[in-house]
Order: sequence, then C-alpha cells, then structure tokens
Amino acid sequence: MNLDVLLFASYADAIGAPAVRVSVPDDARVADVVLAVRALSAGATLPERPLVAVNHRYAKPDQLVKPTDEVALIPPVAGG
Amino acid sequence: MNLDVLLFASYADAIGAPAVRVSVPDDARVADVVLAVRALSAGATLPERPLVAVNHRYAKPDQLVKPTDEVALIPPVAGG
Amino acid sequence: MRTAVVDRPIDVAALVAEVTAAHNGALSLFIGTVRDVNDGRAVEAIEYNAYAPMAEREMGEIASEAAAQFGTTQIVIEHRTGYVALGQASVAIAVAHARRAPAMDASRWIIEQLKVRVPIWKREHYVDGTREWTGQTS
Amino acid sequence: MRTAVVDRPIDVAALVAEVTAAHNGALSLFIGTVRDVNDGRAVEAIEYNAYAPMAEREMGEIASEAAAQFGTTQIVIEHRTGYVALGQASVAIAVAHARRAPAMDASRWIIEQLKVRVPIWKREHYVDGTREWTGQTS
Repeated sequence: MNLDVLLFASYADAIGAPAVRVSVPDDARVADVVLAVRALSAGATLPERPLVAVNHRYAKPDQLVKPTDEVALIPPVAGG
Repeated sequence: MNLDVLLFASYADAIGAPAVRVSVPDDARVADVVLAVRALSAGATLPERPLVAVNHRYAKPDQLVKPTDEVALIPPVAGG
Repeated sequence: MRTAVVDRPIDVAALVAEVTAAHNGALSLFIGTVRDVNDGRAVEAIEYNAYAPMAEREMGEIASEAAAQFGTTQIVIEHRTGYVALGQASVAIAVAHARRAPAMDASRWIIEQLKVRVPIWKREHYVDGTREWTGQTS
Repeated sequence: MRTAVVDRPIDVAALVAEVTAAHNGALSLFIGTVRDVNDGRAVEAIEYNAYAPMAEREMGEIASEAAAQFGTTQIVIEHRTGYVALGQASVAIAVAHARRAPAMDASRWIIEQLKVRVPIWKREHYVDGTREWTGQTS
C-alpha cells in the first residue's frame, strides 16, 4: 500500500517536504513505515527510532498500519 | 504611661472598640500591656497570650514598650 | 516588586502586564477567590479587614524574602479589603521569572507566608443573615 | 474544560474569567512567555509550529487526566502557534479549584505534561538573522 507520512519542524526541513509518500507491504507495522521513510533521499538524517503518531496518538513500533491511517513522524516536542 | 492599644476583628468586637487606652508602668513590656488590656471590662475574653505588634512588627512578650510606640493586638490572621 | 492592600477589585490583567518582561520565560499567577460555601454554610460575601500599614509592611517583607530566595524582582501582591462578592478575587500574586519552576515555587511560597503572617481578617456573611469572623482556610 | 491551539494572542483575563466559579476558592494561572535570550543567544521572536489536531487531542487528554487526578473541571489550556514576540504568552494554563494546593499542583502537572507530550515545536529567530528549531527548555 501507499501511505502519506506527515513530517514536522526539523524532520520536514531535513526531508524538504511536509509529507512524503512511501510504499510498504499491506501488513506493515509502524517500524516498517519508519524504515521506508529513512530509505528516501535524505531520510537517513532522521533518527532510527523517531516517535510516530497514528491517527493523532503515539504508536508503538509494532502497531499495524492501515491505508486509511494518518501517520506522522514526531520530532522531540518543544511546546510550552 | 498611657498607651492606646489597637484592636482588630474579633478582638475589637470582644472589647467593643477598635482601640483602648491602658495605663502601664514606664518600664512596661509587651506582656504588661497585654495584662492591662485583659484587666479591662470584657478583656478576659481575649486569649492570655495574643500576638502583639509594636510599630507594625510582631513583638515578643519581653520587648520594652515606649509611649510613642504603636501597639496592636493581632487576632489569628485569616487573609488570602 | 509592589505590594498593596486595596479596596477596589483586583485587575488581574494589569498585574500580569506589570510583571511581564522580555527576560522572563514564565509567569505564575495565584488568585484567591471567595467561595459560596465554607464548612457547609452558604456564604454570600466576605468582608476583609486589614491592619493596613502593618499588612503592607509585612507583604513587602514577604516579597523581598521571595525575591532573595527565588531570584526575581518581578513580584506583585495585592490583597482586597472590604466586601468581596462570590467568585471575586480577595488576593492575587503574580511572579515572573526566567524559568518556570522558581516562578511557581515563589507564588506558592508567597501565598503560604501571606496566610500566616499578614494581619488581615475575614468576616463571612452567610446567606441566612448571620456573620462571623473565621479562621484560616486551606 | 477547554483546550485550544490558537494563532492569535492569548487573552489572559478571558481565561481567568472562564474558569472562575463561585464554588472555587483558588485559581492558578501559568503563562509561558518568550524570552529574549536562550543559551546565550539573543532571540527576536519564536515561531511555534503544531501538529494541530494531535496537539489539541493530546491537550484535551491532559486536561481530562488532570481533572480526574486533581478534582476539578475548571481547566483551560491555550497554546499559540505562529510568531510570538518577546514577552508575549506562548502558552497559558488556568485551573480553578475549591482549594489552593490542588489548583497549583494541577497547573504545574499540566505544563510538565504539555512539555513532554504535545506535538508542538519552536523555531527561535535570533537577532543575528539566523533561526533554529530548538529543544525543550525548563
């Protein structure tokens, strides 16, 4: 399946876009999505295990991903 | 010497006045002023050892009192 | 630093503006307000009475001690006197600091000191028409 | 309870009014403000960027957890996005409670949770014309 992965702040700057499309197996988990993003051009500048959100909730690396999920890589937060 | 002693809140209500005049020896200490106030009509309804302020500062029972001092009996405070 | 006993409503926005400065990263404001119930009795208003010159001296001393202890002079304390209606502010403490922990620690320390040191008293006026000088509440 | 990511100045007086209720005796307000210096560098403004729907969901969850833990629903949290000038508020947390200790504990807990959980980032714009995404500050 194809997934659009949202990027923010320093991650968006590193990749040069606020979102990227990746292709992953249909039974992909969060960790597979991260691998696919890091395989893109400049993707290796991202950390190996970034925080990931699925549908606006923090997700563990082994969580299954569906095509309709909203997936985002979350840089270290700095609000406040 | 004669001293005007300020009273507040429940102490003023107990004595029925916001200040009372007492007569104490010239070498009187804070504790002597308290004794003199408590000897007045209704004075025994005040506690035996109330907090006392002299010139806007809390004073110990053995502090000497001068005729020009502003002396006040301080009920338990309840601000905030 | 500024401390005052006031007989008009406390202007919270003005207090916040007063301690705001570009070198601060945090601002902690504490407001004590009049509750509609105390010890199970329905309250209509609270009347605050102060020994004003001593209260202002003591509040100034608390502010100075807080400045030395927590490392900021951006401190304002105001306490109402007279009748204060339900929900209205009886006391407000604004502290700004470079960092958030000391800003919050300072405002907490100040209200705790104020409640045990400053010569202010309150008379609760109850809905049933009675009134009573009451002690410190938490 | 109300939580919001907003792109206009935070109205502190409105937040205070929003959590005010006659059954409360205490109100604690925390405001984070933009500092003119960070790590020794002169800051001109901070640009806040949020993953808005997730930030609002997470802030709402923090407010619900605080309500359960501290026993009050009088909680409002607002966080700015976009450019925030020196001295201006980037975040404001207002909590009212019957008693003062839980009001202050709750606002402190909320800001600490917000700083580690809510997907908001900041880019400092320095006086020298450079800019940089920066990490969490205390």
